[in-house]
Amino acid sequence: MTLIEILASACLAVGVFFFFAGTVGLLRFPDVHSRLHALTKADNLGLAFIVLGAGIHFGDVMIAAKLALVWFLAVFAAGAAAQLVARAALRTGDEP
Amino acid sequence: MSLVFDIALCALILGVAAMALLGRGLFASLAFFIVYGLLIALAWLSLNAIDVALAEAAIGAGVTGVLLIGAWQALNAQSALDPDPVAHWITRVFAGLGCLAIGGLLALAILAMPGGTGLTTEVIDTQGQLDLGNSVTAVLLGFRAYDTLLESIVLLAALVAVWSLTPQGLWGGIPGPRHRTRPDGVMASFGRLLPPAGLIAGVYLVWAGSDAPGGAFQAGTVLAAAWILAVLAGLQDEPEVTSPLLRAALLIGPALFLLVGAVGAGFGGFLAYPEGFEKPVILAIEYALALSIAATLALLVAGPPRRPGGAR
Amino acid sequence: MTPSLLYALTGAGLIALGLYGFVTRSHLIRRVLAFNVIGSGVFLVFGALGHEGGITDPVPQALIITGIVVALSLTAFAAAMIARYAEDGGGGLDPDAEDAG
Amino acid sequence: MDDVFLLAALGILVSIAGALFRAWRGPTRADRMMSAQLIGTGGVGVAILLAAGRDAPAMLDVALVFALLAAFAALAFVKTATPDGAGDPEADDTEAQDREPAP
Repeated sequence: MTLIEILASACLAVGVFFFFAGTVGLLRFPDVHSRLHALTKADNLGLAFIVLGAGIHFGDVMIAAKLALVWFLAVFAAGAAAQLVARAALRTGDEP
Repeated sequence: MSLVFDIALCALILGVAAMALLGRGLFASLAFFIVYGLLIALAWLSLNAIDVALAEAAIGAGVTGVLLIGAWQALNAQSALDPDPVAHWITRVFAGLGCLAIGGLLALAILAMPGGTGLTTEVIDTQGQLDLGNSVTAVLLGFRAYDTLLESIVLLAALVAVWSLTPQGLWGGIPGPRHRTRPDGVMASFGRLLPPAGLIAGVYLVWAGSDAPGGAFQAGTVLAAAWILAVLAGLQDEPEVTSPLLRAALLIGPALFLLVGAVGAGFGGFLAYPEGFEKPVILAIEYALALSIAATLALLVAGPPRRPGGAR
Repeated sequence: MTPSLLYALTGAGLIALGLYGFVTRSHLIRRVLAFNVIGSGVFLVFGALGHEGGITDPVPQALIITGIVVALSLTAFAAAMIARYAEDGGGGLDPDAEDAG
Repeated sequence: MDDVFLLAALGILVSIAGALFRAWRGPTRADRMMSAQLIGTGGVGVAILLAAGRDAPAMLDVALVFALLAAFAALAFVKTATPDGAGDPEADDTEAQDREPAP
C-alpha cells in the first residue's frame, strides 16, 4: 500500500464511522428534535471524509472540484431539510 | 467484495420494497418508497448503467416522491386516507402462492437465459457513424429514434390526460396552489440557491450526453426539478395552462423531432438523418427535447389547474 | 453467482412482491406504489440480463430510460386522479364498502 | 484498493439499514422523513464510493443528481404540515413557533 492509499483508506474509515454515529444517534436519541440534530451533523461530516478519500484516490483537480460541489449541495440540502422538518414537527406536534 | 456489496444492496432493495408495499401506515410506505427509488438508482450504478442510474436518481428518488406526497396530502386534507384495507386471509394465501409461482417461473426463465452482451458490440461499432461517444444516446436518438419520438408524445398525452381532470370552470387557470414562504426564511433561500445549480446541472447533463452519460431525459428531469423547487419556494408561480409561451415550450421538442423525421423521409425514410449532419441534428433534437421534457414533467407534477387565471 | 444473475433474480423477486402487494392492498396509493415496484422489477430483469463483464447492453438501457419516463407519466396521471377523487368527496377507499353502498 | 472503497460502501449500506429501522418505527412523520433524508446522504456517499471503487468518474454525476434532489421530498413533506399545503412552516403564524411540541 502506498502512502496515498493509506491516507484514502483512513479517510474512508473515519467517514464510515461518522455515518454509523449518525445512525446510532437516529436510533438512540429520545425525541424527534434531538434525533434531527444528531443525524444531519454526523452524516455530513462522514460524507466530507468520504469525499476527501475519493478525492485523494482520483487525484485530479476537476474531479476534486466536482466532489466538493457534491458535498456542498448535500450539506446545504440536509441543513435546509433538517431546519424545515424540525419546524414542521413543531407545528404538527408529535402525531404519527 | 464487489459481490458482497451487490448482495447486500439486493437484500436491502427487496426488504425496502416489502416495507413500502406491505408495511403499516401509508406515510411510512411513502418514506420507504423514496428510499427504494434511491436504492434502485444505486443498483443501476453498480451494473454500470450510468445513464439509467441518472434517470432513476432524478425520477425515482426525486420527482415520484413529490408526486405521491402530493396525492397523500390531497387525501389527508379530505380525511380520506383511511381505511387502508388488507385483503382477506384466503385471498392473501392464494395471491401469495400465485406470486411465488410467477416469481419462480421468472427465476427459472432467467436461469435458462444464455449469457452475452446482446447488441453491445454492434452499437459500439456503428455509433461512430453518428459521431456520438455515448452508446445509449446513439440508441435513443439514432437507432431507435422511433421509440424516443413516441415517448415524448406519450409524455404530452399524459399531460393532456392530467389537464382533462380540470374542475368545471377552471380551464385556462393555474395549476396547484400559490405557495407562500417567509421571505428571509430557510425555504425561500433554498429555493433561490438550488434552481440555478439545477439549471447548470441540467444543461451540463444534456451537453455531456452525446459523449458521456447524460442526455435529454436526465437533463429534462433535473430542469423540471429546478422549476418545481422554485414554485414550492414561492419564488415563481406556475404559468396559466393556456399560455402561448408554455405551449411552445411543451411542443418544441416533439415538433422538431417530427419535422426532422418528415424531412428525413426525403432522404430515404422517416427519421433518416441527413448524411454528414447527423450529430448537429441529434444535438438540436436533444436540446429541444430536454426543454419540452422539463416543461411537461414540471406541469405533470403540478397537476390540473386549481385556480382561475389572471387577466384574460 | 454473477452480478447479472443476482440483479435479474432481484428483479424477479420485485415483480412477485409487487404483484402480491397489488392484489392484497387495495388502497389507491398502495396500488400506485405496487405498479412502480413491478415496473422497476421488469426493468431490472431486462437490464441485468444484458450485463456482462462490467458492461450493460446500451439497447436495453435506452429502452429502460424510455420505460422509466412512461412509468412516471402514468404515476403522475394516477396521482392527479387520486387528488381529484379526494377533492370530489372521495370517501372510503375500500372498494368492498363502495360496492355495498 | 478498490475493495476498500466497496467495503466502505458496504458499511454505509449497513448504516442505511439501521436508519430504515427508524423509518419503520417512527413514531412521528418527521422521523420517517428525516430517515429518508439521511439515507439520501448515504446514497450520495455510496455513489461516490462506487465511482472511486470502479474508477469511473462519470458515476459522480449520479452523486451530483442525488445531492441536488436530496431535499426535494423533504420540502414537499414540510408543505403538508401547513394548513392548505402551500405555506412555509417557518412563516404563516407565530403561534406554532411558540408552541411546545406535544409530549
